Amino acid sequence: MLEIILSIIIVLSAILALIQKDLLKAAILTGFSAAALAALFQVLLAPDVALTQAIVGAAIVPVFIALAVKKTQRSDG
Amino acid sequence: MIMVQIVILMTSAALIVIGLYSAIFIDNIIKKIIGISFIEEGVNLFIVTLGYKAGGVVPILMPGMDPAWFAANAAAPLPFGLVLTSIVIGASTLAVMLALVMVLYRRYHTLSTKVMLADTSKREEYDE
Amino acid sequence: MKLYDQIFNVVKQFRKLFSPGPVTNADVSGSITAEIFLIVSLVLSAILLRHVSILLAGLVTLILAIVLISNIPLIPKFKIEQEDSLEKMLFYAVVTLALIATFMYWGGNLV
Amino acid sequence: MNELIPLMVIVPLIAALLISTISRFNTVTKVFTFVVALCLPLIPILSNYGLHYFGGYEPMLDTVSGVIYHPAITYSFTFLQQIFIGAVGLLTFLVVFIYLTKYKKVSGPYLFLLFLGTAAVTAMMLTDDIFHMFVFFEILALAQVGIVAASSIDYSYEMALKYMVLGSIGSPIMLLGIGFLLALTGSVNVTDIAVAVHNGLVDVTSPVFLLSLALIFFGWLYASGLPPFHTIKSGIYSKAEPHGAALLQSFTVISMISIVMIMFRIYASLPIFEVLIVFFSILAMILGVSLALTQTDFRRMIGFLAVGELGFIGLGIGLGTNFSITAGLFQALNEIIITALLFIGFGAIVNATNEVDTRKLGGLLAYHPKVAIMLLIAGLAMAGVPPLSGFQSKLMLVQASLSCGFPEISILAIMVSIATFVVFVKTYYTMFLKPKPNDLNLEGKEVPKAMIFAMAVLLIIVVLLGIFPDMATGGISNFVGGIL
Repeated sequence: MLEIILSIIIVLSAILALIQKDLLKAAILTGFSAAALAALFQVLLAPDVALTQAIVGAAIVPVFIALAVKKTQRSDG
Repeated sequence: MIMVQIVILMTSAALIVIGLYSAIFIDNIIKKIIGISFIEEGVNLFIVTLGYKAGGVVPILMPGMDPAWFAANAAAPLPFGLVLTSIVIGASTLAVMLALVMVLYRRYHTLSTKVMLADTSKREEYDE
Repeated sequence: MKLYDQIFNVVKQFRKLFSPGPVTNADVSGSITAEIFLIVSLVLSAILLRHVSILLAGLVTLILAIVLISNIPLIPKFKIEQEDSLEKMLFYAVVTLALIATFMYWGGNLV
Repeated sequence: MNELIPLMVIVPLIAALLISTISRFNTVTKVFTFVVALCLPLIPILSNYGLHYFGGYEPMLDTVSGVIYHPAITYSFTFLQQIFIGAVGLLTFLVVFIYLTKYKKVSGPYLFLLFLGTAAVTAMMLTDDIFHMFVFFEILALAQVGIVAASSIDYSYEMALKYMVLGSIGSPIMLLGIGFLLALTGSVNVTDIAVAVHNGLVDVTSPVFLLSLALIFFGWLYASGLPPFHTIKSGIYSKAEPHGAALLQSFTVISMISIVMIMFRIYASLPIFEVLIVFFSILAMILGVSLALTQTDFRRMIGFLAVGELGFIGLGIGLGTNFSITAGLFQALNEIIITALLFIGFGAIVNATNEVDTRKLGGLLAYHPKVAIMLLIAGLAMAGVPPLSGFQSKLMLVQASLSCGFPEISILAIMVSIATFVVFVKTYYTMFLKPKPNDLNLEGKEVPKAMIFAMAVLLIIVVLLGIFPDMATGGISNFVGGIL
């Protein structure tokens, strides 16, 4: 059951990230998707991968995107 | 218990399809890059699923475990090792792409792919 | 006489390929070579279908030759489809991926 | 001296890291870079053939099934690896030499990228582990993007970003294919996978196996720049500095043959594999050469020609006989040398004139006769004029396709050679022989001596391989006989 909920969160937040007009929200939703993915890795008996994914996907990548958004423009237009 | 794997394979397929869709149809370059990074995540999820064993244990040999029982019940660690490398590669690729976008934004002042990454061969003006 | 006029128009249309800037005779002759090379090589590679079926090869070669020759100039059209814009590159890449995967999954054993 | 095998990768990697840290000290960096670059072609020549197991994990014999498993990442070093690593090492040395003499103040990051790329292709060539190859393939893509972005040519950043975006589709798809193979065989070692396929442990007609071929094949198309990636590949060649482009095309050729040899060992029993390779090779030949004919930017023209020549390599491997694969690999070796020579030569012209449009050039023969003559010989070699090396490999390819029962492919190959010749002669005429335009200022601009030296070295190899093709073909033929 847990994996189904996590899967729905991953796919839903991925789609939501791509239809946002605000790029900062898209960055946060990407991190959300990656965090759910990390939890899913833990369910799949891969704690080491989950740890890496949580750090890289849910923390570093959204920060990179947010930095890029800050240096460019925030709205998609 | 095969259901878990089916759900997860569908998730990874959905992520790959989302990525391929965004590669063609999304115009904003940052969102396009985010979308393409979902392909990588979907593939990672797929490879992790290969190592999964229903009702198994984490592949770390704790003191007090019987090695024979552990070998029969632990998840396969090889795919996990591959995915670790792949996650880091994906993050570094994304960082390089975003850096290039930041540089290019200073020249074009837009994030539209149609403007920023259009055909450049005709743009080199023929100056007499 | 109609074909002659058509070929003459082809040369005029090549001018657009090299704009902005002058068109030299070397460039135009290169483009005409490319035009002929493209038609001949595509028709020639269609003959390779004879290893599948001789009738099919004959049919495809004939149709391809007629379609290609009646549609000259081909090179401007070809070049527009293969320019440097990311959209076109991504489109062709994804379409190729879809075609290869579909073809292999359902038709990989037919050959 | 089997210990030298891992050093072929480690030396450029460590050198790359060291150079980027010590780049504040200009003279030290220059001397160190020169010494390391000189070592690169020497290590593969001195090393013995053999296998190297990382971590010392020897292959294990499964006593039940009688199959040998390889637990370690294995590097195998044979004649084929020796000749290609030697070629790319020599090229790296020449490119670094040109770079060091061109600029007074060297840039640490740029040298880092050059050595990183060399280390990556060397590892791809040596490795027997499909995931290891994938990792270095990604590193190579990053290094290529860096080399393109570091150039001062207009629109190089755009081209680098385009290449990267396409790459971030191509490489995960390839990883997915590797994942399918892992699911089927439980191994990432190519030898183990090949043994499993040949022993019938894997159902070769199953859709999953076929799909894994399709996905890895797509990654290969991206790596080698065959259609639909021919535009971006020729684009990055034209946007890199000329000496960088010379190295980039050798990276492309080597990653192409290393991936295709791995695919060949796994999928050779499927007839569809050969059909796919031949189809895309013919497409690359036709599109590459016909687009090269219409270009006015001569760097872009060489880029398209290089893509068209890649079709010959694919053709040789796709025909699938011992003779044709030998011809394809020999063609790959020739292409590395000849295309590098062309890129360096035309780069020298860019250096001397600051102009890339053929319409604005002319009459250069009187000003740069040495470059003109060496470029002429290189162009003739690429078009396949005897007694140069391109002629030998193309003749072998034509004979191979005739003996396989495909006379159409022979005719096509000859036509492509003729069209290549037309492209070259047209460009050569407009650049060197046509009267000089009045507004072209050529006074006081010299071609760097280092470029002429590099061209001369490459030219000697072209002529030597043309007169004595047995130096390379004999060993390659033995290698191919081993994997068939």
